[in-house]
Amino acid sequence: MNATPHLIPQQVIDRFKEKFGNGIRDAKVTERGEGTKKVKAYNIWIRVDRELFRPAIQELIGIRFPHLAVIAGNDLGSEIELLYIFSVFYGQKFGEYMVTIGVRLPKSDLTIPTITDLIPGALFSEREKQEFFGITVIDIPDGRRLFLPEDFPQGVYPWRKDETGVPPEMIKNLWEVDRPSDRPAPPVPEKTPVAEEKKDGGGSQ
Amino acid sequence: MKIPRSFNRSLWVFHLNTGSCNGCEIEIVATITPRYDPERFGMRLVGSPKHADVLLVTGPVTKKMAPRARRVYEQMANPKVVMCIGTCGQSGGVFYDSYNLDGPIDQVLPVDVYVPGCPPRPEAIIYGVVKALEKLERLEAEQ
Amino acid sequence: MIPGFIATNAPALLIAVPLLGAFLSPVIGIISRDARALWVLAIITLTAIIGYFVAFLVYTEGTVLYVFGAAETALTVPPDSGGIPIRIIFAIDAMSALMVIIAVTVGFAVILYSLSSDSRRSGLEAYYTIFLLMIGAVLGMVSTGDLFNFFVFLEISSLASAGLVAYKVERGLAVEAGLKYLLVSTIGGIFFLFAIGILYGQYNALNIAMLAEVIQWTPLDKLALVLIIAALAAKCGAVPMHFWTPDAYSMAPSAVTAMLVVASQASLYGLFRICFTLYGMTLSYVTIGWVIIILGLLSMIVGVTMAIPQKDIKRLMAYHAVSQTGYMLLGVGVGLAVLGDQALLSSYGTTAMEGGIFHIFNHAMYKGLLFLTAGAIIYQVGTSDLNRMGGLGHKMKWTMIFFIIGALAIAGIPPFNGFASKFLIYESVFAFSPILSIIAMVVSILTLASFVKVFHSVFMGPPLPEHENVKEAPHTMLIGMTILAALVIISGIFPEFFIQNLIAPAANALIDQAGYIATVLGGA
Amino acid sequence: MSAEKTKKTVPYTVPIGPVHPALKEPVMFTFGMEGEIVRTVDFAPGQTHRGIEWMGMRRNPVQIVHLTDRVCGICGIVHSISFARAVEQIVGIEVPERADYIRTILHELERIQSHLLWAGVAAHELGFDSLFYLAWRVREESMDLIENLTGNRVNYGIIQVGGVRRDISDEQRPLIEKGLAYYEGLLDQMATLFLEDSTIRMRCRDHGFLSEDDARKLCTVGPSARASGLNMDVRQDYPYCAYGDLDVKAILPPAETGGPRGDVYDRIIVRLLEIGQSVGIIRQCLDAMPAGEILWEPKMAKLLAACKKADGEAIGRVEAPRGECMHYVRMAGKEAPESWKIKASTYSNLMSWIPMLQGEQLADIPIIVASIDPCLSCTDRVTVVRDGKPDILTKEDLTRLSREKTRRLMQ
Amino acid sequence: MTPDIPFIIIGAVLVALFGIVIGLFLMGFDRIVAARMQARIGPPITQPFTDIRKLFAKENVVPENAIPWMFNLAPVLALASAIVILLYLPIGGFTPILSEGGDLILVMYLLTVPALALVAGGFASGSPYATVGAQREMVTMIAYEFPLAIVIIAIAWKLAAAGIALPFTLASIQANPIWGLVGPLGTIGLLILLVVLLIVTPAELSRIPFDTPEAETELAGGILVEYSGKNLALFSLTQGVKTVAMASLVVALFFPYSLAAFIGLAGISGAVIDILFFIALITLVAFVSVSVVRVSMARFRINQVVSVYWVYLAIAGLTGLLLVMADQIIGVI
Amino acid sequence: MARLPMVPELLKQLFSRPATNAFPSRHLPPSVTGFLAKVASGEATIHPPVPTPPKFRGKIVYDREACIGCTLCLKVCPAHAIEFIPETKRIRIYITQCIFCSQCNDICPKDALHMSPDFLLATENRYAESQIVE
Ligand code: SF4
Ligand code: SF4
Ligand code: SF4
Ligand code: SF4
Ligand code: SF4
Ligand code: SF4
Ligand code: SF4
Ligand code: SF4
Repeated sequence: MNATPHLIPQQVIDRFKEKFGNGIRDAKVTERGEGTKKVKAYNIWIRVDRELFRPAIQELIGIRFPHLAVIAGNDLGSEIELLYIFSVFYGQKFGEYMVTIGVRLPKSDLTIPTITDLIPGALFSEREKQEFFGITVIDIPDGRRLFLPEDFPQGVYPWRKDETGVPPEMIKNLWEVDRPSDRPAPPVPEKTPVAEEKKDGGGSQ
Repeated sequence: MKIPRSFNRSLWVFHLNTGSCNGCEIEIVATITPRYDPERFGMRLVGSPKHADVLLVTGPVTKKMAPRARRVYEQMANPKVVMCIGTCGQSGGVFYDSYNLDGPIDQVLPVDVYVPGCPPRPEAIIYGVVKALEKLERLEAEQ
Repeated sequence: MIPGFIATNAPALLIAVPLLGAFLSPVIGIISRDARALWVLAIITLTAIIGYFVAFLVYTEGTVLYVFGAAETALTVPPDSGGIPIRIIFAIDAMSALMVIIAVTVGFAVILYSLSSDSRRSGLEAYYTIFLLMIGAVLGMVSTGDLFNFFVFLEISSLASAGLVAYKVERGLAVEAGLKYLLVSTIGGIFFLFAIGILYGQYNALNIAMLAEVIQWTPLDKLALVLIIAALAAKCGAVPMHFWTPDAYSMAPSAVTAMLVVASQASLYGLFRICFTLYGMTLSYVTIGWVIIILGLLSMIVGVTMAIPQKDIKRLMAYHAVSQTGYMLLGVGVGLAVLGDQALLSSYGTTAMEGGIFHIFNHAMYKGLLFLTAGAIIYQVGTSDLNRMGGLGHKMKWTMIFFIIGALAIAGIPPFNGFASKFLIYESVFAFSPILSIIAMVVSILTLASFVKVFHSVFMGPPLPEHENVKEAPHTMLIGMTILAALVIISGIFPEFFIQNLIAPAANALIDQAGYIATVLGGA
Repeated sequence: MSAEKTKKTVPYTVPIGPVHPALKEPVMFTFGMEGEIVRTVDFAPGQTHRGIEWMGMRRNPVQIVHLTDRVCGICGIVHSISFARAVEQIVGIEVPERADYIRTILHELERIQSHLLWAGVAAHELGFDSLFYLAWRVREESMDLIENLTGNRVNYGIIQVGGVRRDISDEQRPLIEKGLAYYEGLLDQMATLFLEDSTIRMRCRDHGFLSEDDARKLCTVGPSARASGLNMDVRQDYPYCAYGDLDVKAILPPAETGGPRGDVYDRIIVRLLEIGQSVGIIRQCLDAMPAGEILWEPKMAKLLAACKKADGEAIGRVEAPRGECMHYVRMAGKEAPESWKIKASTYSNLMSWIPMLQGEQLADIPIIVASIDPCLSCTDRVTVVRDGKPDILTKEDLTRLSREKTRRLMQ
Repeated sequence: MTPDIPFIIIGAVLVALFGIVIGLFLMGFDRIVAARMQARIGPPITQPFTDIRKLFAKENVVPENAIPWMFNLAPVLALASAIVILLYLPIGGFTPILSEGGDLILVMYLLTVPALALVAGGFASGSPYATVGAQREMVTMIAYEFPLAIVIIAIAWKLAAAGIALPFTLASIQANPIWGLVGPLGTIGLLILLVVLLIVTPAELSRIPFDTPEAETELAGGILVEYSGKNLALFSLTQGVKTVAMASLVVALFFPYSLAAFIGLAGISGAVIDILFFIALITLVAFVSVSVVRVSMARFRINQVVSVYWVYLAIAGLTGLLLVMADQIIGVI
Repeated sequence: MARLPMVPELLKQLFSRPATNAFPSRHLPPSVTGFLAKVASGEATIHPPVPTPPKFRGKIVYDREACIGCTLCLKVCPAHAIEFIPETKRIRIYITQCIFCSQCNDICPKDALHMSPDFLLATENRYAESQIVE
């Protein structure tokens, strides 16, 4: 598994570009330093063509077996973008990068192959994407719901921004329940500057 | 059902999480630890609703948990008391507009005492018990 | 006149009534099934009354002797002799009387029970005939004072038992079990006959008392004893010759199984009788005592460990029967082992024997009861597979209560009778060797565990849909069970009464070889 | 003796509420049992799903910070830090250095509190209530400290986008010192009580085994992963807050305790050692803490305005007591974020239950379940499956992959 | 000596009261001591009494799948049988009410009866937890019965070997304190046996670390999950009475001493002193083998319970037995 | 050999003072109502709870007079606990809705909102007077 020595972030991107050429739609490195020394942490963002999705992940595994943090997603209107967020090179002091591999799926064809054969731990995230975005993960070993109740309405996907999102009738405003609506407004005293003294409040005990 | 005199002094507690953030659970557990020790008042956490006199409910009642909360309540032998611990169980708290909630708890179970706080301190929970005892004593005096 | 006749000839009638009943029952059966049922019931009732009467005589007046063909008694040809003129001497001492009581009691309960349990079967003519034959043979075994007669009755009971085991002919397994049983019996019989031959060749006598008087403890005698022990231990199902029991017990109809238990005990009786009365002080009692103790320990341990994993309710009970036989062997074996030391004998030997003998009685009661409950369950559910039962407690309340009584008794839980006898064993054999008591106690608790498991899988749990139509067992079955259950409880709560009046005399009868010889020979 | 009995048990579902150190979210487990041995494992989380991300997409960042506090009451701060850091990166906020240090201090206090909490729960699951009481009594010290620093024991509410809401004053420093000294004095004792107790060792050693390879493949994080020998710890691997300035090394079960074996016992070791490590980190922070502002923008209205203008995406990531916690946020010029994905640490660890539990005994389920320190430890209800009843077994939740793997493990 | 029936009845009622009150007292004591050891204040000592009163006043729910008559009968049987045990035990130096039967083996087997009632109740409640709990209770019972048998037999053997008649009756044991009969080797053996018995006690009483049948974390109350109200109260009373019985057994076997005789008091005051002394002794036993043990270790897994008893304690017990026997033989030589 | 390091620790604790803070009283008084009445009349005292730290966030207090009705607090309140009363241009806070985050305190331009140390808030009615601050 330790096939490849430690690379710098740009080298990771280069490797992808080299291998997939124009299939890489967009690739960038962002960095952030905090604390007094501002030691940099790097995030690599790679967006690939849909066909290159599995090869890209295999390529990443070829670099170093990554840790899959989660699969995030964005509803971009006509497309849904899935972001497979990994980290590689952990175990080395400040040597780890986040690698986010993004892929866009048109809403007309929301399918994506599973990666559980490569990374079994992806199962949860894939199940979650199925129920929250209405994506179909092909060959998923277990396609049941994960978080949503069994009687959750079919065809409602909470994270979609379109008409398949959560309809307003499903929202229960708990704060409204039993709240008295006819409570008289307390009198407002005339503006007097005396109020200053109450400033620190003070509890009863 | 008549409330026996000994009831107040031997409250056995069953705790039910209906979707809380765990904050209140921790404080409930903290309440039973040595620093607060409600066993002084004869209170005990028990593992089966059948044994319990008091149901402590936390959380804003997710759709999955609502029927279960009712079931647990039904399993408890009479007389019984329900205490709602934490803001989100009383009114939704931060979760006031979610799509997966059936709460607040008093929509599902008859609540006797509310303990506001997010989460309430252990002593606030104990004070809730004091309130519950007051209510019980009042009911006893009435019967 | 009639009562007088019965009184004088009671021992003969004890055998004659069931045998006569046996042969006539097919004839009566031609009239109607009910008539036959009544007939069988009448016969067994009569037998029971006679049995109790004989026992009463023995306990009040001492050993009863009855010589067939002797001048003072009527010269009836013994119906079992098949015309061969053998002079038969019945010598019924307290030990025999106890066995008679056991046999008639269980026999009565079992016949009552089987009136409905087996009423659904065909071929009942033969069934009751063989059944009564078996009871008669068992009574003969325990009453006779003659080795050859013992052998003859043993064979009759074996054949009858084999027939009954194989009774459910529609089940191939049952036939196999019957054959197995027959094989064991035949080999046992040959051994036994061989031993008789040896003894007869040497001493020219077959009467036990006579033999006892003259026996020497020659190598040939030793061989004879070994053969007899082997034969009878096999017949009573002691480890390592126990392998036939599970098959036979589980395949036979339950009522028969209960009776088989008694038949096995009759063999056990024979074993004790021969060890104590025939050989008595001549044999090297310590060695033979230990042999019997070890047979007992093996039976206890192997029986219970084999029982625990069983999935068939009757096989399981059969293994427990093996294990319980171990207790009897243990108790009596310890008595035998200290036979020569009067001090030890009186400090614990006798108690141990009383325990063993009491256990024979108790075992017949509770084991009989257990097999009857098992029969009732199988009768209602149609399977003996534990895994396919469950939730019957909702429907078969009384059967369950009887089962609980039997199970607690076999596990030796107070206040049931199994405890009373085991108690005597624990409290005596420990002085012989503490480890024996400990093992006996542990086996007991394992027995308990095993029965709790059965209890759970049969009666507990939610009612199963496939047993929706299950009902409580029919009344006659329940009455049969009630009789045994009542005895289990009574003898458990008032063990003193039983020990003083039945068991202790029996134990003393076994120990008192000289007395036996004197009575028999003096009376003959 | 019980094999066929359990088989006979009709599948019931009995809710046993999160009675106790439950403190956790209910999960529904379904175990296929063979006697007392677990053969198959199925579990369904989500009993308490409240749709937090969805609600967040309707609120502004200042409100969301308080929502993130309540993603979970156990790690009250890691979600807020993760979320705040993500937003800060999108908006381009430079967090004051002092705020980074305060965040770090609270982050580590939380770890102390959380690990002690876990230790107590684990002890409770083992039926060792005295130890549970002891751990929680000791924990109260950190709770007091946290309450003193933040104003609440559980939901700290101290993080704000752009910094922290409360400074650590000079009067508070001695309190922190005192707390640290208290823990330093206790650590050895805690280690003895947990690690040298024969009954604990008996129950934990070589149970709930998770191999390093399984840990990697199932995306396990945090102490659970480290106990299996995976050298990963965000604080060591990926600098954030003040950790870039500090000396932090991932703690693996040391060789003298038998090296990483990946069992429950190792998970105890890792967590206990991490308490000590946290004490050390807080000390480093107190020493190195720079003076200065604690908020990038104290006026909330201005902050909200800045957020509203921002457009972009970022990841905020921290090492929570249970492992990596990560938030992905995308803002698109609106008040509320466009997308928000929370990855809590337990989310990554749940799947490791499957290999851990298979082949173990019924009695070990609670401690193994608790050993990953889930926020849903309580076996909310256990369904005992009648063995061989296919309709339940085919529905089982196990992935084909993990099943195969476990079979391999069990051979 | 045949005590007349009224005497037996009055005695039995007194003993039952004693057992229940002292049992509840011991439970309260245990809870306080455990609380103090865990640095808590703990409940008032009267707490168990209050709990019982409350439970009696509460509703009694019979679950759907239960076999009602058995479900309701089991607790009564359990308590009754537990009280019966007490009738056979010497309390405070008095001969047991049913003294002619006052026999160790009988007591040992009687001790299983409340447990069996509990098992039956567990099965009868028809819940899977209760069922698993009941099975475990059985396994536990098998486990501890072995060492218990060893201890009892060892002591009886010693008495018998010392030429004391009726070695199993508690009266003889009471009259001949066992420590006085042995030499140094035997003392070591007896100490081992005492420890074995003290470790058997928590299992007999289903307390941690042998509380697998009730394991709260695994089985949510195990056997007792479905019980409520009066039935639950009866089971807790049983638990209390059993505690008294087990502690009395330990005291009777190993500390059959009378303080009154020692300080030369007789009559009523002597009896009072003896009873108090006896209560002090059983409290001490309960403290050591229940309270201290239960707070200081983790629960065992059920297979560990079996191995602990059948292997470690059995070996220990047999060693004790051998030592006692060796001591006797050396003594004779 | 079995090691039980907990035993000495427990015995030590047995003989030291319990760590329990006896709020509100060591054991239950015979009558809670009576006890509270006595406390009110000064005959008995409540054992105080563990003290709250200075920055503790308890029940909110509102200075109606200082408020200008700018509704900024509504905007940041994460729990929808604040209600605007249009007639008087003031606000109303529901305590059983408030999560005690003090975010409104931070934003209020007039410093009209504060967190008190009062945290013993249990109630039988969540819209009781004590649970509404206005
Ligand atoms: S009230 Fe607050 S702390 Fe308690 S569960 Fe609800 S959100 Fe969590
Ligand atoms: S297993 Fe869960 S419900 Fe049971 S005691 Fe433990 S935390 Fe509580
Ligand atoms: S984090 Fe995921 S599972 Fe948890 S509440 Fe939010 S949406 Fe639901
Ligand atoms: S897993 Fe953790 S973060 Fe997710 S809902 Fe449960 S408690 Fe909250
Ligand atoms: S306008 Fe005034 S009140 Fe509003 S944010 Fe600016 S300074 Fe604060
Ligand atoms: S992993 Fe658990 S404890 Fe941590 S933040 Fe999530 S819910 Fe809380
Ligand atoms: S404290 Fe927080 S929750 Fe309460 S009213 Fe203010 S902003 Fe709203
Ligand atoms: S922010 Fe302050 S001034 Fe504005 S409405 Fe709220 S309380 Fe009043």
